[in-house]
Amino acid sequence: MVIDVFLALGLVVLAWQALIGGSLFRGIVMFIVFGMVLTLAWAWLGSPDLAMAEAAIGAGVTGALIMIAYWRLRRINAVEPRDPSPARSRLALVIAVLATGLVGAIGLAAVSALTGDATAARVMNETLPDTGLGNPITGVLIVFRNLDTLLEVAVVLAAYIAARAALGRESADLPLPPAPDTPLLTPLVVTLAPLTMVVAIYLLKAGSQYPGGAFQASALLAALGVLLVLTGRVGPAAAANWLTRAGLVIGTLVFCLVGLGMLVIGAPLLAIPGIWAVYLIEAAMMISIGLTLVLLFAGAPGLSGKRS
Amino acid sequence: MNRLSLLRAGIVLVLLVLVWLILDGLDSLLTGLVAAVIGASLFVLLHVPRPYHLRIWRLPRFVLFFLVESVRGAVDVAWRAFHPALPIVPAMIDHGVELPAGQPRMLLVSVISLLPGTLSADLDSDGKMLKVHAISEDPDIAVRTLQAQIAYLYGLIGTPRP
Amino acid sequence: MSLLLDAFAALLLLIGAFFYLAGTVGLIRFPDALSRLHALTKADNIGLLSICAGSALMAGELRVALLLLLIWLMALFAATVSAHLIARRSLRDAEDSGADAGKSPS
Amino acid sequence: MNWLLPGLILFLLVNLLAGLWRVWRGPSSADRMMSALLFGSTSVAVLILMAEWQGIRALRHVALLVVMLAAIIAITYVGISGARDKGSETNPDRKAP
Repeated sequence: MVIDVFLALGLVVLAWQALIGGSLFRGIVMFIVFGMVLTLAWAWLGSPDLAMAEAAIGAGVTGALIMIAYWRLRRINAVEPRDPSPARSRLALVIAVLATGLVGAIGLAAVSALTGDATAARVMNETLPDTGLGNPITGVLIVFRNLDTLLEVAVVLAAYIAARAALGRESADLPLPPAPDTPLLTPLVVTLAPLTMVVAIYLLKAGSQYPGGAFQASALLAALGVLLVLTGRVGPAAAANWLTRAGLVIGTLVFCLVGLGMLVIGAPLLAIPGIWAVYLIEAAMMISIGLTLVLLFAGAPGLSGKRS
Repeated sequence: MNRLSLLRAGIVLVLLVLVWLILDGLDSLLTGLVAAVIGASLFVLLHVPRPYHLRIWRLPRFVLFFLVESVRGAVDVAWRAFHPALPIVPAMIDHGVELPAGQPRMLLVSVISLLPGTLSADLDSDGKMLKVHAISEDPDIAVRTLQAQIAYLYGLIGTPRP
Repeated sequence: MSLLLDAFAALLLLIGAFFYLAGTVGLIRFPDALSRLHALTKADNIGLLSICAGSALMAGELRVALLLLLIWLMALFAATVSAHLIARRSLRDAEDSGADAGKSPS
Repeated sequence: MNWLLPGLILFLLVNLLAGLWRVWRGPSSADRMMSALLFGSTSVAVLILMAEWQGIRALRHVALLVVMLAAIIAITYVGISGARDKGSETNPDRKAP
């Protein structure tokens, strides 16, 4: 109980500090620390799936994305290091009150929600064994509410397209920091890369029975991609080659094909024919999401073998 | 690819299978093998051939040395942190590097930070001079001992003493 | 015997917590960035080792012990590399701006 | 024995938030970053203890994940803080091929 209160208070303080930060960099570090404490909170609440996702996406990849954005802003002198706070608006208070009200209402609804027999959770838990899955979270994501998941993968693709459209022709010129020249980096990359690969594939495979799954695995792969980009092993390219394009769409494509294919054989739309389809969809999702995150980090439409 | 690199890739493959076993147990060894092969090919793609390889039978001695020294380092720094007078004398010392480039030198740079009182702060571009930041009086002996230990581990000298 | 083992595991966990505390105290008390880095790197490394060892004893299972060993090795690697990189960075930043980042006047 | 694990978890959490002072205070960005790394390694210890206390194996996998990501965050930091000062005049980066 003390730990619950402590975590909750810590999260509020960190979120506040991340937004208010005296300097922009302090805000970024606070955000990363917030991600770590949120990981601990999910772990303490007994949801390793969410803890993994938060660690990999929240603290890891998003932290790296925000840092690279900070660096690029500093380079073009868009940010004054001393005064990052945005102009105050009178609407702020109204928005704050409304947002608090919304969060409160959702919280109240969650607390007073039915936990008895009529819930979808019970139905799902009863039918889960039929799907061959052991992890209810993967069950929800891929089998029971898979239209949501399909849209999530599509949103990631849309984010890439939007980033390209926003950058236009300039995207090939987005700068990246030079790789630090120390003898320690090569061994680090050479050790981390194979290990990350194995752990990511494990998470993908484990996702059907134990905590893990495509989102966690893709975030880990994206982190590896970020490492390779930062150390100059992989560089940005002015155009996406066919392999990159295929990787970007494969998640949405495979998901749609499996879902539509069910209509052909007379099953409902987006029904999942078996455990193999879960693995297929998850693997495709892993590739697409991971690749998109790396491309967003590199700020380029495509990737090439080596940075010059 | 020569025989030595092939051997290295093989060792990496075995280690990755071991990692898979630690994570997953014996449930799906085939998937694990595929994962390990993908990981090992990534290793082959990324790795840079290294001319020095460690003498495996000298590893236990080094590990022991490392553990003892890093415990000493931690106790030392804890003592300084809790001491009311905060007995810290920060100093920056340039130290010559005798170890060859590659693994031996990298090991030196990383392990120094865990020894009592020393921290590797910078290595100049040709790798011959290491800036060591120290919080106690004389880091010279520590660095020299470590260099000798690493040189011995890689079979560059016959005795682990400076 | 089992009681003795449990007591030993508990002792290891307590030692680990002590070193984490030492790291934080060093982080707060030490006078400059590089000295603070000393405290963090060394104390946290042994703190984590001790906690991993204690936890492995408590779990009493080979696979868990090996996983904890893997975690510690990766943490060791990450900590030494990032300590070196951060030290180097803060040193060069100090040189660029002409400020003093943990250098004695030698 | 029952109080030991939760007690240690709480102790490490308090410890972690004490380190927050250094993130807040700075003064240099290196100070902030190293405290964040302290948070990373403390989180790993907390996750290991939670795995033991709650009997959830997967929390150890979360710990492994956090460890692997810590190095990447550190390298990102070194990259972004490094080229900042010289970036404007020398442009050390690649030109688009």
